[in-house]
Amino acid sequence: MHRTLILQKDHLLPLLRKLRKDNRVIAPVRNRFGDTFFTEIEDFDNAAIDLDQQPQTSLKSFFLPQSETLCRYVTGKHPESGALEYSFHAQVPVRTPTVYFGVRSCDLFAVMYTDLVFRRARERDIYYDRRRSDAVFISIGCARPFADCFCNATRSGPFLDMGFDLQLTDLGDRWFVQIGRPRGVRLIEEWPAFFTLASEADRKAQFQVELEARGLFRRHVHVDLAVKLLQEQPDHAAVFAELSRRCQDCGGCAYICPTCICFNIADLRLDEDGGERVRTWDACTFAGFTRMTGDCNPVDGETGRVRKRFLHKLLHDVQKHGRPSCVGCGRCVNMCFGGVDIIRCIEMLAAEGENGSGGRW
Amino acid sequence: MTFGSGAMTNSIAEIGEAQVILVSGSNTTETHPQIARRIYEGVDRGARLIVIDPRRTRLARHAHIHLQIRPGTDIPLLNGMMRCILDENLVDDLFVEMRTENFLALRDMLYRVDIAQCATLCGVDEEQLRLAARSYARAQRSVICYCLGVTQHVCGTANVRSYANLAMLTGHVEQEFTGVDPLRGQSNVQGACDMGALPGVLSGYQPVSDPSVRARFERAWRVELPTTPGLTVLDMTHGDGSSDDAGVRALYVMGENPALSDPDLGRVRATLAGLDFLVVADLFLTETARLADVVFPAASFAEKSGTITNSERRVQLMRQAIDPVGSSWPDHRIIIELSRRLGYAMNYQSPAEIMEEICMLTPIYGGMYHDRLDNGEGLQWPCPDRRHGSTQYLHKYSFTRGRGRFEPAGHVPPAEAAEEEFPYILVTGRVYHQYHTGTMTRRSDLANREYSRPLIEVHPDDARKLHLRSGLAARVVSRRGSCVFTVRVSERVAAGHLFATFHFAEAPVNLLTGSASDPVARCPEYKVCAVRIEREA
Amino acid sequence: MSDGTDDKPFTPANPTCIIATGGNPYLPRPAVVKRIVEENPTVRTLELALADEIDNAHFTYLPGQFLMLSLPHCGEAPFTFSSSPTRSGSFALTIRRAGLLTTAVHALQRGDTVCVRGPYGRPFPLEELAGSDLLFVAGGIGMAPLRSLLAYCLAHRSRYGTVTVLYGCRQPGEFCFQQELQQWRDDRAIHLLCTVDQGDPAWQGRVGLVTSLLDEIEVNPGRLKALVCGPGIMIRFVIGHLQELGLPAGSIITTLERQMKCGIGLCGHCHFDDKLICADGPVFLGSELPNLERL
Amino acid sequence: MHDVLTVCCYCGCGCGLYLRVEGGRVVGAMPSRSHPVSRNNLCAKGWQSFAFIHHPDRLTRPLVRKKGRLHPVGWDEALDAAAQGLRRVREAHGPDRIGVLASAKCTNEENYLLQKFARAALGTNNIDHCARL
Repeated sequence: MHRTLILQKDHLLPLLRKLRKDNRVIAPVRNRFGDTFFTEIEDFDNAAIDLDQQPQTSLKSFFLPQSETLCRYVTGKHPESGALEYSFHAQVPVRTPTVYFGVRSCDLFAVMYTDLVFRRARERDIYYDRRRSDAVFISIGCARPFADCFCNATRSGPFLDMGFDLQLTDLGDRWFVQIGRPRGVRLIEEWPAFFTLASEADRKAQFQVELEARGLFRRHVHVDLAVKLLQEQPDHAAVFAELSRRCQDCGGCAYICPTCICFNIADLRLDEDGGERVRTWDACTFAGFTRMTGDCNPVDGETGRVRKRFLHKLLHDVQKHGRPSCVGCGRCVNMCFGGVDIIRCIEMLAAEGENGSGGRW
Repeated sequence: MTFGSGAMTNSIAEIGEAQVILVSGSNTTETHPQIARRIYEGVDRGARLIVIDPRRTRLARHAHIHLQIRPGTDIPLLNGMMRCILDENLVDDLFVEMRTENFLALRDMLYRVDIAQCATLCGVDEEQLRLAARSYARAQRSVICYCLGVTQHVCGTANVRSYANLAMLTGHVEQEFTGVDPLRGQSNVQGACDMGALPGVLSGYQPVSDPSVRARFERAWRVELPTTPGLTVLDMTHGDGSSDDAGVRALYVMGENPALSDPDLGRVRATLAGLDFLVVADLFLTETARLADVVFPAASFAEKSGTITNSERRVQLMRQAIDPVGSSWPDHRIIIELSRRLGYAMNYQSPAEIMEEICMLTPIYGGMYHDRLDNGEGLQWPCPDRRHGSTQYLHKYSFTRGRGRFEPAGHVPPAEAAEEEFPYILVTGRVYHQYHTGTMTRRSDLANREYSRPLIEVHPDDARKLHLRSGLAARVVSRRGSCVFTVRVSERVAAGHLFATFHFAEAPVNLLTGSASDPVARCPEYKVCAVRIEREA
Repeated sequence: MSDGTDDKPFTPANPTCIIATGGNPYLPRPAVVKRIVEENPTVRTLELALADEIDNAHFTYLPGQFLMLSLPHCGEAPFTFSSSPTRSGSFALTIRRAGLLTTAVHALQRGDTVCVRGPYGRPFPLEELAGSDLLFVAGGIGMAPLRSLLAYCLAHRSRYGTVTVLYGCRQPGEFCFQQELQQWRDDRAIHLLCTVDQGDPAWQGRVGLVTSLLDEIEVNPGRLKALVCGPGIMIRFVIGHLQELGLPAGSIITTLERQMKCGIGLCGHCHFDDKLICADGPVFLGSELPNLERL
Repeated sequence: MHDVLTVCCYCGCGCGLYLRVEGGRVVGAMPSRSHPVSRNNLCAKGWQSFAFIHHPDRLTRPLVRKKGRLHPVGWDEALDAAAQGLRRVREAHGPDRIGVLASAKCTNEENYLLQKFARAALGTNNIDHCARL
C-alpha cells in the first residue's frame, strides 16, 4: 500500500465525528487545568484536542489499566461434609472498537512492544488482548519533538514506517496521510470523501518535514553507546550506586513508562464468601517486588533494584527482543523526583565509558 | 509563634532556590517527598545542605553537613551556632535593629554559652557546628525546614523559638527564598489549625478569649459562645477514667485514631473505655471506633468536595470523583444532621456555602471562595478578599505580631534519660510507605507489601551486643508498656538509639511512649523515650 | 514405592498441555485434596486431583514444572510438583509453612478444594539425562522438585547409570520423603547420603554442609549429570564445588525460585538478567547462569 | 474513563493528582503536570492513594452499640443515638465535659463546621486535633 492521501484540516473533526458513531474515539485532550491526557471524546464541540503538548500519559492504561479485576472467587464450606469449596469466575473485558487519534510515534511503538510481550507470549493475555483487539491507531508524526524527547536515538520516531493504521503529517493547512495496516485501508474505504490523493509536491513537503524533524531534537542521547557499554560490562557499580542514591522509591518511572508492564496480582477479600483477584501496576524498583517469603530477596538493596530496571530496558530487552525497550518519550525525565531517569543513566554510562562512537544494538 | 503565626513562611517551590537549606528533625524524603525534591533541586543548583537529625536519614546522606545530635539537644546546638555567629560578626544588625525586639536578652544569654560544651552535649563535632553556623549565616538566602523532630519534645516550643532566633539573628526571614518552614505532617493539619479546630482560637487564629472576636462569631452564629479556652487532645485522651476526673465524659472523634496515635496508649485506651459516650466517624473500624458507642461511616477524599490547606498555606479544592461508598456520608453532612438533632440548626447546601461563611469570619481566608479556588492550584493565605491573589511568602514587610521577638532558651533535658534499666533511647516516626495509623496505607496492597511489619531499627554495634539479627523478634520495654517488633539492623540510627514507627496496631509503639509534653504547645515527647530491648523467644 | 514402576519409557501425551481455562491463562481451576502426608512439623505433601474428571484425566506435567496454587483470601504462589508424572490420577505438591498462603495450606484437610493453574515452566531435560550417572543434591525443601525427577527416573531405572542422592537439612527433623528414600536405598536403586547442619543427640549421621558430601563421592565428569536444588546460596556453592571437581557447567542442572505472579512470563517479578524464571526456567543448566552471586 | 483533579489525601505537601474513574470506581491515580507542588510527580503513597477507597473494610453503614456489641443501623437511628448520648452527658456534667477531636485528614469546611458544632451546638471550646502527633 503506497497510496498517500491528503486530509484537509477542516475535515478532521467531521471525520472523527463520523468515526465516533461506531467507535470510541480517544485523543489527547487538554483539560481546563492545562494537563493533557488521552481521553475519550464524547462531545467534540467541548473537547480541546491538544496536539501541541505531549500527552502526560501513554496509551498503556487503556490496554493494561492501573488496576483491574481479573476474576472473582467464591468460597465456603460444603454444607454436609464441611469441606472447603472454592472456585474462580473470570471477568474479562468486552471488546470495544476504539480509534486512538493523535498518538505519537513513541507511544505507538510502545504498543508494538507491549503487544510483543502480551500477545506473543506462550500464553496470550486475554485481558490485554480483548482491550487491544479492536484498536485503530491514527498516529501523528512528530514534526517538532518535545523538550525531553529522544526517539531518534531509540529509533522509535519521530515518524514510523509501520505499526500505524494511518500516520498523519502536519503540512500546515492539511494533513498528509500515510496508510499502514489493513484497518487504515478500511477506514479510508469507508470514508473516502474525506480524503484526496496526495500530489508529488505533498510528498516532497512531507519528506521535508520529516527530514527537518530529525534535526530538531534538543536532547542528544547516546542510547547505542550505552547499550554497547552495558553489553561489554553490565556492572557499572559507580553509576548505579549514584543513581540509586537519589531514587525515591516512588515507582513513578515504571508507572509512567509506556513499555513498563510489570504488574502485581493480589486477592482482595470482599467478605467471608469471596473476593476479587486484582491486577495492578507494579514497579521493579520496589523492594517488595522480588522479596520472597522468609525475607529472602534475590534483588536486594536499592542499587540492585535501580540497576535491574535500567539493565532490563537497555540490555536484557536487547538480548531478548533485539532492541532496548525505551522508546525515547522522555516522560520519566520530567517525572522523576531525583533525576534518576533514563537519560541521566545513559549520560552517566557514556561519561564513564570511553569517548568512542556509539555502537548499534 | 515568635513571628506570630504557625505556618510555613515560604512556598515549597522557593526551597529549591535557597543557597543554604537547613533541615532539622525531618526525614523529608520519606515524609514530605515534594519538599525533599526541592531540596535535591537546590543542592543540584549548588545549595549547601545542613541536616540536623539524630538519624542518618537518606537526606542526611546527601547533606554537606550532618549534625547527628542526641535527641532533644536542639537548643544547645542552636545556641552554640548563634554564639558562633555572634563571635564572628555574622549577625544581620540592620534586620535585628529594624524588625526585632529583645535582642539584648538573647545576646546576654549567648555570652554565657560555651560552644565546645554545646557540641559535647549534642554529641557533634565542634568544628562541624561552627561550619554549619557560618554557612547558614553567610549565605544570602538561607531557609530552615523543620518537622516533628523539633516539636515533639518537652521543649518543643523553645526549640521552635530557637530556630526562629537563628533566622532572625541572621535576617533570613523576610525575603523570598528565606524563612522558617514547619513541615506539616498530614494533608490538612494546616487547615484544621486555620479553621479553629484548636481549644484556644476560632478560625483564623482569633482567640476565643477576645470578647470582640467572640462578638463577631456570636452575631454570625446567633448563639452565645464559651469564653474559656478548652482542653487539648492530651487533656482529653489522658484522663484517669474516673468520673470525678477533670477530663471529658464524652468524645466526638472525626477521622482520628487516638487509640493508636496518642502517647502512653495504655492510659488513652483506659480513658476512652471509661467514657460515658464515644462517637467516631471514620472510613474504617479503627482501634478507636471499636470502642465507640456510635460509629458513622464517613466518605473518603474521593467521595466529597471541599478544600484542604497544605504546608505552604495553599488552599486547594478537592473534587468529588465518585459517589460515597456504601451508605457513607461526608463528615460535613454528618455534622449538620447531628447539630440539628442537638437543637442547633445548620443549613448549608454545599461545602462552597460553608466556605462563604468561613471567608466572612476569617480574615486570612477572606477571599478563598470555591469558584476562585477552582483553578487547578488554589490560593495561598493570607488572602483577605476576592481581589487579593496568592501570598507566596509571609512577613514581607512586617511580622504578624509587629516585631519579631527573640525568645532566648536554655537546654531542657528530655523527660526521660537512658538509665540502667532502660539504657536505650527510642525515637518514633514514620516511614515512606506507611501513613499515620495505617488505616489507609495498610489497606493499599503495594504500600503494605513494601513495609508490612513493625520494625525496630537497631544500630549494628548494639545488635552485636544484644545478639540481635535482622528478622528476629525483639521486645522493647519502657516504663509504661512493651511491644514486640522485628529487628532491622541499620546504620540509620546512632548507637544507643532505636527507631520504630507508629503505623502498626499489632505493635502499638505508643504503649511505650510517655505523655510528657511541651507546656505551651502540649506536643508530646514522641522523640525521646527510655527503653530496653531484649530478644523475644 | 508410591510411584509407578513399569519400565516402559514414559512419554507425556502433550508436555505443554494446560488446564483448559477458556483461553484465560489467569483463571484457576478447582482441585481436590486427595491425601495429605505430613513430612515433618513444617512440611506437608498434598496430593491433588482436578475436580473436573475429564480435565484431570488429560492433565500432564513433567518433573521440574510448577503450578500456581490459590487458597481463599491468600492469593497465589508457585509450587513445583514433587510427584512423578508416571503416576497418573493425581499430582503432589510439597509445601513448607512459611507465609500466609503456606500456613493456610497447612490447615487444609482431605476433601478440601483449592485452585490451581498450570503446569508452567521448563521441565528437567529428561532426554539429555538418559544414559548418564545422576547426582541429586538437595538442600531442605529443595528435595521436592528433585523427588519428582528421582521418582520419574526410578520408574525408568534401566535408562540411567548410578543414581546418587545427597540430601542436607538444617536439623535431623527436617528430612522429607524419608520412608521412600530409605526404601529406594534398601532396594539399591539409589546411593543416599544425608547430612545436617546441626545434629541432635539422636542423630547418628553426618554433620556438615551438603557440599562436604561431594568429597565423599566419585565424580566421573564424562558420565555425570548433577541436579541441584535448595537455597540460592547452597546452589551457588554446590555448582562451584562441582566445577572444581571437573564437572562442566552444562552438566549441572538446577531449579530456581523467585516471587511469581503470573507464571507465564509477563508480570516481571521473576526476572533474572535476561531470563524469566517462570518461562525460561525454573530449570536451568549451570552454563545458563553466569551470575551465580545473584542466585 | 475520566480523570478528576483533586488533592492527595496523605502528607502536607498537597500534591495535585487526578483520580481515574471508570464505572463509578476509582481505578488509578496520576500526578498533575501543571500543578505547582506535584509537578508531574507523586510519591509511592500518592500513586497508591486510590487503593483503599473501595477496600472491603470500608464502613458502609452506621453502627450503634447495643448490649455491648456494635450493630449496623440506619442513619436516623445512629444520629438520634449520638445526639441523645451527647445531650445526656451535657445535661449531667455540663458542656465542658464533652470533647471533640477534629481531623487533619478532613476538609477545611468540615473542620470549620466541627469547631462550630463544638462551640455553638455543644457549647464547649474542647476541640482539638492531632497537629502535634
